[in-house]
Amino acid sequence: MAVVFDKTKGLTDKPFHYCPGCTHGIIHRLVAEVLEELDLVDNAIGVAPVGCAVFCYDYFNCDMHEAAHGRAPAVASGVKRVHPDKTVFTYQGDGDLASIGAAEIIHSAMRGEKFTTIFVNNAIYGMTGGQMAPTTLVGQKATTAPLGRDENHAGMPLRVSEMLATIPKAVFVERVSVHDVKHINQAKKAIKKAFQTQMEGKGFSIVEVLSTCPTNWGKTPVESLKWLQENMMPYFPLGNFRTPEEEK
Amino acid sequence: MAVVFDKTKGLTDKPFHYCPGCTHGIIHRLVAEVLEELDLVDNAIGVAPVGCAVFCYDYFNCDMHEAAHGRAPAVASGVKRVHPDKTVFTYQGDGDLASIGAAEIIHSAMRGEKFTTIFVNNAIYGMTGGQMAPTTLVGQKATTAPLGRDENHAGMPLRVSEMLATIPKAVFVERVSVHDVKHINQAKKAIKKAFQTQMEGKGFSIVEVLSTCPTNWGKTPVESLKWLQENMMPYFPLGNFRTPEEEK
Amino acid sequence: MAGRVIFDENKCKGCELCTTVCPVKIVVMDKERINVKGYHPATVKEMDKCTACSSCAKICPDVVIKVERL
Amino acid sequence: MAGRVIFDENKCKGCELCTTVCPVKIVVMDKERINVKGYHPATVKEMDKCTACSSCAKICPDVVIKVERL
Amino acid sequence: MTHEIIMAGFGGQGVMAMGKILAEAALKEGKNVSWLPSYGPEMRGGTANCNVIVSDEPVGAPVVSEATAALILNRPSLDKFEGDVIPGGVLIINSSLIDQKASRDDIKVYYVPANDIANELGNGRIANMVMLGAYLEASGAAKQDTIMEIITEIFSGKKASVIPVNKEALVRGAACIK
Amino acid sequence: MTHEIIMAGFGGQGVMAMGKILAEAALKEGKNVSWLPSYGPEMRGGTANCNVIVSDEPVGAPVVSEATAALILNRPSLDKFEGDVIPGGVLIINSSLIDQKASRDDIKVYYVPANDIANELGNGRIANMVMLGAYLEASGAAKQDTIMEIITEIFSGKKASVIPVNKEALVRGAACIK
Amino acid sequence: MAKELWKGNEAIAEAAIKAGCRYFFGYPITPQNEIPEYMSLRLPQEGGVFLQAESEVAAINMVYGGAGSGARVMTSSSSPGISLKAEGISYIAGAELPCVIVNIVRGGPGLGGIQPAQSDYYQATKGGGHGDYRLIVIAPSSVQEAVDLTQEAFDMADQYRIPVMIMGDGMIGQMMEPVEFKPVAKRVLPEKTWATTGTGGKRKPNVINSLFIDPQECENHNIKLFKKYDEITANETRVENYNVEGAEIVFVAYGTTARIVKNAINTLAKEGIKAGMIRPITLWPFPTAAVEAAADQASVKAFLTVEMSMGQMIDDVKIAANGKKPVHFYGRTGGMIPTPAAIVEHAKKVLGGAK
Amino acid sequence: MAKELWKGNEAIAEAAIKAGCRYFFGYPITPQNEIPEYMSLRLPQEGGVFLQAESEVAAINMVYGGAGSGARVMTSSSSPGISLKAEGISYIAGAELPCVIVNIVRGGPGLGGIQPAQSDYYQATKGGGHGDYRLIVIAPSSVQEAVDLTQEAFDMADQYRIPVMIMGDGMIGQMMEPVEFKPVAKRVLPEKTWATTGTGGKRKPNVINSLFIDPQECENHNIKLFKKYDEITANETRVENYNVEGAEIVFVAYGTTARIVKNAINTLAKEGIKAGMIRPITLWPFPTAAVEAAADQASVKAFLTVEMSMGQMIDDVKIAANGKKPVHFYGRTGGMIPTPAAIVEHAKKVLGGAK
Ligand SMILES: Cc1ncc(C[n+]2csc(CCOP(=O)(O)OP(=O)(O)O)c2C)c(N)n1
Ligand SMILES: Cc1ncc(C[n+]2csc(CCOP(=O)(O)OP(=O)(O)O)c2C)c(N)n1
Ligand code: SF4
Ligand code: SF4
Ligand code: SF4
Ligand code: SF4
Ligand code: SF4
Ligand code: SF4
Ligand SMILES: [Mg+2]
Ligand SMILES: [Mg+2]
Repeated sequence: MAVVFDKTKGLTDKPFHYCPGCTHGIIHRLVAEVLEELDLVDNAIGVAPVGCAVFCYDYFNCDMHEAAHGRAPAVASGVKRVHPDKTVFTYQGDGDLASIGAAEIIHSAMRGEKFTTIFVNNAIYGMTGGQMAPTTLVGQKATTAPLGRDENHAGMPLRVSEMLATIPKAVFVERVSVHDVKHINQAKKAIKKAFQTQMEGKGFSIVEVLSTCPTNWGKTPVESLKWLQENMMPYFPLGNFRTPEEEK
Repeated sequence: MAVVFDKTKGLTDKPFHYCPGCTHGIIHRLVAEVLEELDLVDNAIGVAPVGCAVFCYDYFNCDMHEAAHGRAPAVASGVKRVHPDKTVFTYQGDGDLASIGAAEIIHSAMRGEKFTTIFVNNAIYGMTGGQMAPTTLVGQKATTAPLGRDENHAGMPLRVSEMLATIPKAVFVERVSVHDVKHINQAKKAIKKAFQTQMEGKGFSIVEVLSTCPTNWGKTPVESLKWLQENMMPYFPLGNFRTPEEEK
Repeated sequence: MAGRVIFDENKCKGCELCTTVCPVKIVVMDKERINVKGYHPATVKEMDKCTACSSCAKICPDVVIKVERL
Repeated sequence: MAGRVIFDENKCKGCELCTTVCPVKIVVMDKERINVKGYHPATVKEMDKCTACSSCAKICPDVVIKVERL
Repeated sequence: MTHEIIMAGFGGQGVMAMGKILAEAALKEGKNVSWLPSYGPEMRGGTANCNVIVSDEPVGAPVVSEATAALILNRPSLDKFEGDVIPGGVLIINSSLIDQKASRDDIKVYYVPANDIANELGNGRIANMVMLGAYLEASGAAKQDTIMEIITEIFSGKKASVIPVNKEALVRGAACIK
Repeated sequence: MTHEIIMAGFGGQGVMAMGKILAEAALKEGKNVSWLPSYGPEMRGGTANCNVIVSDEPVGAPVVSEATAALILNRPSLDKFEGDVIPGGVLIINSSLIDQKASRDDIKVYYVPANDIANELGNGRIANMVMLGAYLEASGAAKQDTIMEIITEIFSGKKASVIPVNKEALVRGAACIK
Repeated sequence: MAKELWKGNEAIAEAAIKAGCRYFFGYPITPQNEIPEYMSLRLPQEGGVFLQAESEVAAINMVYGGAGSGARVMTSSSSPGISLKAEGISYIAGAELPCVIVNIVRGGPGLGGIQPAQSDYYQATKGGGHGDYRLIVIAPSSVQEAVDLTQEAFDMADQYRIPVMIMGDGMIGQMMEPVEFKPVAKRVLPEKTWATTGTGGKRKPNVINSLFIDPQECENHNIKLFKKYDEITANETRVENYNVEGAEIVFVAYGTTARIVKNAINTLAKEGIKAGMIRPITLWPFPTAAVEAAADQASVKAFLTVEMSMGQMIDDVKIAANGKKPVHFYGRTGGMIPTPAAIVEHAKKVLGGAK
Repeated sequence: MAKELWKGNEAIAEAAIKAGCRYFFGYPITPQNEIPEYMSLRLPQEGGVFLQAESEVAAINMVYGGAGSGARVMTSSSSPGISLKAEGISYIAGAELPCVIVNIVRGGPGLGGIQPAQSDYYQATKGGGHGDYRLIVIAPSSVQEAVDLTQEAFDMADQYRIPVMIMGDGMIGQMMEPVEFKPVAKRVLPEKTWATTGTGGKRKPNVINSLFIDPQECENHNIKLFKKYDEITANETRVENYNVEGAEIVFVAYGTTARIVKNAINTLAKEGIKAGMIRPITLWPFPTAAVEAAADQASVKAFLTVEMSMGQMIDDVKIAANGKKPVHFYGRTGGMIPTPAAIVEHAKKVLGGAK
């Protein structure tokens, strides 16, 4: 008898507080598994966002900081500059990273800060109850876009990976999804690559993960996976935008 | 006898406070001339930055706001939403726009705010005495990069136009220079096009203007024009990145 | 390749994601029971069909499922 | 196409940019004089050569120069 | 007379709505009222509770720390709020989901199988109305008729079909108080 | 004895450096000193000025509002600072660039053609040292020798060749005071 | 109009609309989200604009732009978000722009918690931002009062060209109470001739600005601001005195806390202890005179300041009491809410000790 | 070591390095640019890191990261930049991280001016940010004192896990004075067992955090913070008394203003008027006891607070004087600097009126 799947030691025993079916949990697990597989758990310092993942400092089994909303990249820059030999990562939502924290992520990328960002794009502000995010799709309803996002009023969703890919020192940029097992496997690969890029000292690395928010999308968890695939993926195409290999 | 060149009515009579040979003055004049030629002076509301151009509220002959450092795009958004029929513009330096105000410019672009930004990139913090800007070139000395910008420490310069061009509602994006008369003429054309784009309600428009800072570059004004051409232009290539025509 | 899955039942939130990915469709919701959290937990009815593919475990957001190969 | 340029001399900051763009090279710095700002102002020595091309005016950062066509 | 009520349960059990309906009805009857929800991340799938005050006097603090009644729809809430009821106060327990008994003997305790009754009535989501019906009967904080007026306003139009079953829920709840 | 000095001119005339050299020299002579620059956007191409205090007592306020002396290198500074000199104080005017005369008669005024002397000495940038030489002579705030020690420290190494001309500038400036 | 049940946040938003507010710039944060959410639905219906900003920093600067353009503009946030607005608020005060800022306070410091608190009193009244400036700070203690004062806040802002802050704790924002929307007393308001509306070729350019590079001008500007502040202090100080006459102990409390204190006062009365309360309605200008008068009152043995903080308003109470009577403190913080019983107990202790 | 002339800003930077500061995160702003500029050259020489942040907001959050990682970290700015750091400072205080923040104050509000001012007293001592928290605020009045106290500030920060602010006006930052770098008295400092350094598999994870979602926990945390603040008040309050004994009038002034007041006191002495001064060196904890003692002193007729502001510290003086003696105010603001002559004149007026 062999255990083929068990909870990674990269996670603590604390149960997640997320809503039923919220894919934040999957993404947590992938990050933690990668840390374990690369033998980085004891060496890692993570930075939690303000957003539904705020309590992730209780879940990742490593040293953690709880950063102010949007400022995780600045906090991570401070941490990494003090501990250049440690593995540093931020875990951030789309409100956190793409809205209030847009300057911080861009400048961390510009400076080529050697940390890894896990960017959870669920096209909504989860924690505060479903307000419009910069990534909310045109027509998608939100509590602050009650008739759906109107592109003439609020513009079109920000494609963060494409934007960051214009920055030379953002050496690893990939968008993945977790809406089915195949994509979950691919997501894990990207996350692993991102951490490896960091450890090789090559520059800034980020993985954008398309994620669900059943609660604020007003859908069941299963419907949400489908909605992600059918609505988010066309606008936020999956793929690798930057990889260190191309630098050579 | 015909007057072929005279001070535009888009400018007040107040002499500029800029250092000798600083091309901020040229850029001011171009903006003011465009306003006059498009008959927009009486209709315009400008937003001054914090930077050497802080006093431009005294120079442009129209209603003006003095914004907090980096926040001109937010101020302009507020102004334009209240006065959608007026011509609104921001005038910002590279510290102002690309560093502290990165989130504001990106989000104004994302929302497709219908104002025009004149972005003066002189690769330095002028007003505060020559500190490193996000646009400072690798190897270029600055008072906070005394040995020259080190790309392994501070990353590589941010190419703002290229970055903004990834945003759908940034419908007009062009980079120009004012280091000689030919380029000055081209710069004026781009500025005019940007204001026309605004007035046609098409979305956000920005003109990035490469500019000199003889004082903090430690060069004569004439040397500065040459340095701009030889050092800035290769890294910041001139050209149009987005134009509303391509939308159709 | 027979397998076995073990549910840490009280952590289950009844989201049903695991039920959609099982290649042999043996993961179902137990509508009879309610766990301490107040949810109907997921369960496996015909364990002998399990291939230990781990799909259910991989998609479970709450790390409820452990998979063994027998 | 004869032209004439008029300098609003006390606004001149002596930056010399205008001297670099004149196609007929008639714009020079007046090293003899100092204006109220404390700078040697730019001036034109052989006005009759001026083509009214406006180049000097266009590059002047301080809007010192007015150009007329005669 | 002042009624200070705590209502608590899982998110999704209609605790907040139940409180609002009571407050609306009491207002209609000319009382002073306040309704104060708990809020926070625990609202999503976790527990939810609200405080309602119904009084002849102007309402002082909107927070209920000494409750004249508590309506408890799930187990964790029983542990949390049982102690807040004043001696002689009313505690109504949703016995469909809570097998535990109250530990106090200085208060009036009623066990109402609210979910079972709601299921019997063919609408699992009106367990809250069963609880409310029981509470009205036990306290007289508002009249059943006024509650029905409010419900009728809320479900005007397309949803009007659910009005009768709400009425039944109130009645069945009231019947549990004896 | 307390010397409170204002030094003012265009940016680039070496006003700040002149002040620092005096302060350094006085410190070397065991005095209490402070040096306070004006700062701001006007520094770039505009006017520049600094306050130096040299005293046997601990220095109180570093701001000079009642100057024992003013060293004025350009015209706008004359207008700005003439009034700040105390009666009996010293006003030294760079007559090379300022054709205006002082308007007060309750102070000692010296006209020093600092730029002309500097140009004569073949180094237009040492007009400040000419002014300083004059001031030292007029006030005794520090010894010429100590100033030269400081200058020698500053221009050690490659730039040592400019030391003698600085000395000459001080001497020529001193000669203007009679 | 009959009274209707309104949630505090939504009532504040509707009151703003009734007061002519047509522009709202904000960023989500608990426990005030109902304000932007309500505005996002209602403002377009009124021909106005709701714009979700990318951050609180952007939001307050949008307010600067909108207010400088002559419109009635509002923003709202909660504690950490208000901190981010500090620079912008200082700019708005410096440029003398009228606007209304809502702070639905939660526990701090840092991320703190999301439950009700009053620990932003210092920040609101002493300047979260840099420099010498003031806001009018209004602290309603019921949803009805929040509605009335929000409407008036826009008039105050316009009359004095000053930012007005409505400060409530999480309870004020979240609770529902009966509300009637009443028209506010008309004020004679100055025309906004200073606003940027485009010159239309008919006037000199208007400039919205807080920069005075010449220090003498900067000082003059400050002195001008403070003349205005004196005028506001004279005209707009609001306070409720409750049972102060003959009271042995005078509570000072504001907002929801004042309601809890009222319960305590009633309990004390039943026990034969005469207690009263001074309830500042404007936190700035602070009702110094009311406290002074109570301090001079023979019956009064002591003040007891009750706050949902570690003690902030107590400074202003002490300054006003000026040593005439002792000033005590009872507080809960971090989202904890004082109970009437605990207040009663503390008051008795004070009176025991004050003898 | 002989004294050398140092510019205030550079001296502060060098003092920080001497105190073991190896990480500086900042953003340019006048009049403190020499601090980041000096650091950018010197820190790499010492194996440290200077990083120019994209903004003050980013800078203070880098400080959070660096301080949480166990390093000695500093940032510096001037008034508007400090406003932008308000949220971050509240977080740092909440998470109990040691660090040093320099504010070289300029005139406000808004963009204001760039000349010296003291109008950020409120912001520094009463919390620019939200929530109940305090910083230690140190106000040196000479470059030498700035150097000594900057060195000590890092120790204080580490001892109490608290952010320490060095507050100077533009003059302190810009002027040159003779300085000697002396070693500071060694303190027994606790080990930073709470810092994030990677668990190394040897301990439970450390979490740097200011979130306490349960209000009772949040309150407990606040109470814990305030116990610490009481301890700091007991141990670290610093004040200079100058000629207070026998004084008729006691000035209260800090920083450069105190030096100007000393000139005024000397002038008054020549005219036969006995004046003294209380100079708070720590603005928080404020030297309440010193003011109380002076208020109890028979010779003292009045206090005269002198500030480069419209009057902010005067609140703390009034609270301490507690009505025993009148508290007067003289101030200049917006970058204007009071002259000794004007202070003398005002003091005479006060004494005339105080009879
Ligand atoms: C300065 C500040 N502004 C706003 C908030 C409120 N807030 C908390 S989480 C959040 C947004 C969360 O959305 P996102 O980052 O997309 O994360 P998600 O919850 O969707 O995972 C906001 C606005 C805050 N805590 N601090
Ligand atoms: C919040 C804030 N931070 C910093 C400053 C100081 N500051 C003034 S101008 C400036 C940078 C100016 O550089 P840039 O925007 O490139 O304009 P330039 O002067 O080069 O034209 C800075 C940092 C400020 N005034 N406010
Ligand atoms: S609110 Fe949305 S993002 Fe947050 S935990 Fe729930 S489902 Fe996940
Ligand atoms: S400092 Fe540079 S950018 Fe500023 S006015 Fe001078 S030359 Fe121009
Ligand atoms: S491991 Fe695979 S086969 Fe077994 S239950 Fe899970 S999904 Fe089904
Ligand atoms: S995926 Fe996990 S939480 Fe969801 S139903 Fe299955 S076992 Fe339960
Ligand atoms: S107008 Fe043309 S030709 Fe005439 S002086 Fe100017 S540059 Fe020369
Ligand atoms: S370009 Fe203008 S300012 Fe420069 S020298 Fe010529 S005239 Fe003078
Ligand atoms: Mg999100
Ligand atoms: Mg620049």
